[in-house]
Amino acid sequence: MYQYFYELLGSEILATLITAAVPLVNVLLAALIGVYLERKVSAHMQDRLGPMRTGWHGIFQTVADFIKMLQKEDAVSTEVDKKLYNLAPVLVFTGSFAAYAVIPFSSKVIGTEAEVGIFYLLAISSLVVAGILMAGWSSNNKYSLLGAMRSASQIISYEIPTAIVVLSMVMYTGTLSLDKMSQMQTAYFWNWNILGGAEFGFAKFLLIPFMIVGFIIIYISTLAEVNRTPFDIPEAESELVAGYFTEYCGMKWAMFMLSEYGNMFAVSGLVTILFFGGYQSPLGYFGDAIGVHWMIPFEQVFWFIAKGWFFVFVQMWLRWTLPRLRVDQLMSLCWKYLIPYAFVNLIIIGIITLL
Amino acid sequence: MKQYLKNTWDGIWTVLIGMKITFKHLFTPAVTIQYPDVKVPLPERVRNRLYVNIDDCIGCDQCSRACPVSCIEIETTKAIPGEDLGTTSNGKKKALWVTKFNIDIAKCCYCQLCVFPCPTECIYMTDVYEFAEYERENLVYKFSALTETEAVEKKANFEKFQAEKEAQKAAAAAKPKEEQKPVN
Amino acid sequence: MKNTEEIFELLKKEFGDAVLQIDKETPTEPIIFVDPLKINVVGEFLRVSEELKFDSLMCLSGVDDANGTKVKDEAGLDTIQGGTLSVYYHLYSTTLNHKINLKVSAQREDPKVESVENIWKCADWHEREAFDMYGIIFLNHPDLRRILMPYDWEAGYPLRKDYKNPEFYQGMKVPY
Amino acid sequence: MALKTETMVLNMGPQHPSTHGVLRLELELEGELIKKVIPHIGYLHRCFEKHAEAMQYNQVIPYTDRMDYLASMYNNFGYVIAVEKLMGIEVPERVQYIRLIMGELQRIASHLVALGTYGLDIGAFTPFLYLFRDREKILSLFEMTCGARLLYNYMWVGGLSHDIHPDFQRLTKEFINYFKPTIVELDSLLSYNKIFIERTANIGILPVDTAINYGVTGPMLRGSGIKFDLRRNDPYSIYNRFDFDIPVGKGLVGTVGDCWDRYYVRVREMEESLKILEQAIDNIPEGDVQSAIPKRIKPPKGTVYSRVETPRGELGYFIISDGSTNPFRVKVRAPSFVNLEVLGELCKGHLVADVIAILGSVDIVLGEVDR
Repeated sequence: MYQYFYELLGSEILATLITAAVPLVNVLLAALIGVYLERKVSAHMQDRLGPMRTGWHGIFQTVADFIKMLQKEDAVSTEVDKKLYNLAPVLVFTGSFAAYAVIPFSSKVIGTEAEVGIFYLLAISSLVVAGILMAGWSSNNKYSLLGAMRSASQIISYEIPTAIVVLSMVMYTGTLSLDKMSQMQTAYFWNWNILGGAEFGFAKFLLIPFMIVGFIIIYISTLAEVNRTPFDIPEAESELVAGYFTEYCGMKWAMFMLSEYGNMFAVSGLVTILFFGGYQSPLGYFGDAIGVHWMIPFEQVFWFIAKGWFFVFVQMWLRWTLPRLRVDQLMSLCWKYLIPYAFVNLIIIGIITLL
Repeated sequence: MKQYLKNTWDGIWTVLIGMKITFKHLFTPAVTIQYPDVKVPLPERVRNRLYVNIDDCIGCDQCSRACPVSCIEIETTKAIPGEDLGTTSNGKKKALWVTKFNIDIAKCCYCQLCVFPCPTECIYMTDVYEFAEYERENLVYKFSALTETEAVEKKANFEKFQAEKEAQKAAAAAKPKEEQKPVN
Repeated sequence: MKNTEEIFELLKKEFGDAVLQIDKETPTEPIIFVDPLKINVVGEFLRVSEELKFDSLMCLSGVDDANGTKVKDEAGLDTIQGGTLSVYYHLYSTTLNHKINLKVSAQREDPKVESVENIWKCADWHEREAFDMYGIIFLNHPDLRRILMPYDWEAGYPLRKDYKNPEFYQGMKVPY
Repeated sequence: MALKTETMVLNMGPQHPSTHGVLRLELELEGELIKKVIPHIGYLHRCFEKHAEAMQYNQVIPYTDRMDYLASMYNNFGYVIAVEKLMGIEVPERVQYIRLIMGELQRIASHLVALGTYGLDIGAFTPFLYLFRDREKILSLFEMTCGARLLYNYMWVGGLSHDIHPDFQRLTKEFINYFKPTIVELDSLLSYNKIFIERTANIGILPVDTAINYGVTGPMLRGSGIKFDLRRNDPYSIYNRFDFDIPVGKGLVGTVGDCWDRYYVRVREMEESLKILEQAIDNIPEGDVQSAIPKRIKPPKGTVYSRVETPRGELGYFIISDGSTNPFRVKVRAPSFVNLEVLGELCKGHLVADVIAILGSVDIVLGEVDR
């Protein structure tokens, strides 16, 4: 994308800025739509209506909220560690924003076509832990501290099954680039990794069950990484009030929220890329059929967003169905269930790939 | 190991059952309503704001005594003979000026105990439930039909009458024999 | 299953003077009067005795009998002097399905009653409440603090009949 | 050299999302492990007992509403039974039936809140709203009968404030039919959910003898596996005419007397209440509901301790009458007050998150704890 804008505008600075703006717009849009969707999905699941007054079916509710957040007084308690306290939301938001840089929305819309995209994604999303710990510690509140400690241990633990599943997929596809991974699952939905990948043969059918297991593992563990129910113990409302961001208000609080909803879409995108063909259409491209090739990237954006939001919807669906795990059960789920299954899965996929 | 696999399976299966239920509810109509625009029809016995039909009130003070939180404040003055206060709608003759009938609705606990003893059924609960105010004083409802000056006037009237009567009585007591004479 | 009179006979035989008398005249419920400083011994017996087995303390209530003489204090308000403060115990046996009521009375000026907390755990908070509301001291209670009123309430014991509302609490005017 | 460690004191409440009101718990923690729980109550103390001494007998009834505000009908019920016992009033059959029906409806409504908020404490938001939706239907029935949704002042000494509405029986039957499937739905959405079981089974185990010694009653006691229900063991009103089971904790998914058992006893109790309702609703005899109301409530000198089984346990009223129109002393043995006492015992050695689960399973109403 940088190359394209560079050739178009002839200026490195402009091209860089525009390329950087695209992920920012994406993360902000993801958060805006995510919050609205969460409200509506939860409301309808609970036989309620949800926001109805700001615009048609409350469609501008998040915008109104955002304006309210901007206007709020930035109240800081006197006992907080000011430097860390102010830095924490920025750091958390940076983590989720930076993750969007490598997510390919289509073969053309991608912040940077990094060769080690998936590696970068895993690494940068760990930045969130530092932010959360800072927030919890600097708030000088016992609930925040407990929340932050829980969060740190949770995110670090759940990175392991995520990484193992990603490893197995990297092993299978042979690339670290998210864009290439998407391209490998091109054309139709039976070429998606969840259905054994593009290569047709005996191995494809053998792989399907293990791919499904891998998908479930990575879906659960990414769910835990973004602190969603049933793994929302860092901010467990009924236990820790609001966890690590108890003491935050106004825009700083909104930044935590933005990054949470941004992250939700980011991890859904990751799952989509790994198992559901990324931006590839499941039914072939309309542009191909009628011979208008410039339409294809737009179709790809549509498919990627559709798939991404579908998985975000499932996250919400889970959230409004399930109770919350306890902190030790969360750990035992990770270490006793997900990691062994992931390892077994890794080995089997490895063997099948070798065959 | 068997337990281990069973746990895994239970975990996934019960989650799926739960998801099925919530998914079903995604398409059932909502039970909430858009409150100020849509309102639930209230049943006839509903207990909300108190209302006093002061034309029917005979000032018997029974509601005030029944109230467990003392939110009703009634002051009355006897009418002097010759003043006609009219009758209530069920034919009781009124004999008292109700100079003050205040209900502090902020204190009211909506127990309806004041409604039952009323002999003329003039105090009752209505179906008005939106009566928020910015000032607490505005929640003291003054039902008396008399203005304050009128109330003072009535009180003065009665006191004057009382005084006159006392004077008469005193006069009568002073010279009882002369009083009796014309009778004999 | 035993009625109150039988239990009274039994207790009288066991404890003699500690069990004072039985009041059968009061409507609805006969009451056994017990010495306030022996109530823990009587309670222990009631709980462990094979034929009684009162394993459950339903209710423990402090009562101001207000049977003293009323004296006007300097502010012109009534204060009660003399008389007694009482504690009622309502016991129930879940296995034998019978009940009794016990009553102990202590002097108003020095209300001391033995605690039954170590017999029925349930008495813990009930006794704290009686202390809080009436100022009855339960001897050997492990944690006799106020429970419903603030810990720093200094205006006395609210449920006593001669309780006077304080004007100020921590510098705030009380009837707002 | 040994590492110096110290315990952390965490103040949970009085403003906390899941202390069900203004309860304050002083938790002494070692990491997240509970060393000691000290409950501090009294933040909602409204001097019920002092008030009652200044009121006439019938004026106390609105105050009883405000103690256990989730089961106001039953608080009325207990109080009027106590005063009637003191005065020796026989109430008409019709009144008995209506009181029983209202009481059982109230039991369902109260359990719905208890179960819903319990789900909320554990983190499941959705069942809470489903259950509140159903509770609203019961409250509408009450509203139709006496005009209030929460604080009814419905049962009076010797009678009722209103007769039932002509549509009441039909609507109640409709509700019974509507409500049965929702219990099944609740079971599959929450009760048997793996995560819910993990969170509640084997947590906060209350053995029977501890429970009795602590005076614990109601679903908590039955959750510990003992069949004890005042409706059966010490029958009042006309409960002995009806056929119903007393559900007890069996330790289906954990140990007998854990949080899940207490939760599940409540679920089953709703079914039993429906059973009683079905038997009673069609058999309400004709009559006047206000014929036995005395003109002046002036009980003879004496004392009475009367207890009823509210949704939370044994609600006892100890009334001393000195022969005047005001009670001399009203002591309330509130079930939540006694049940809460055992919290310290239950929480030992569990995690912070379990305190929430245990507290929820105790099902306290602070209005009643503090009175």
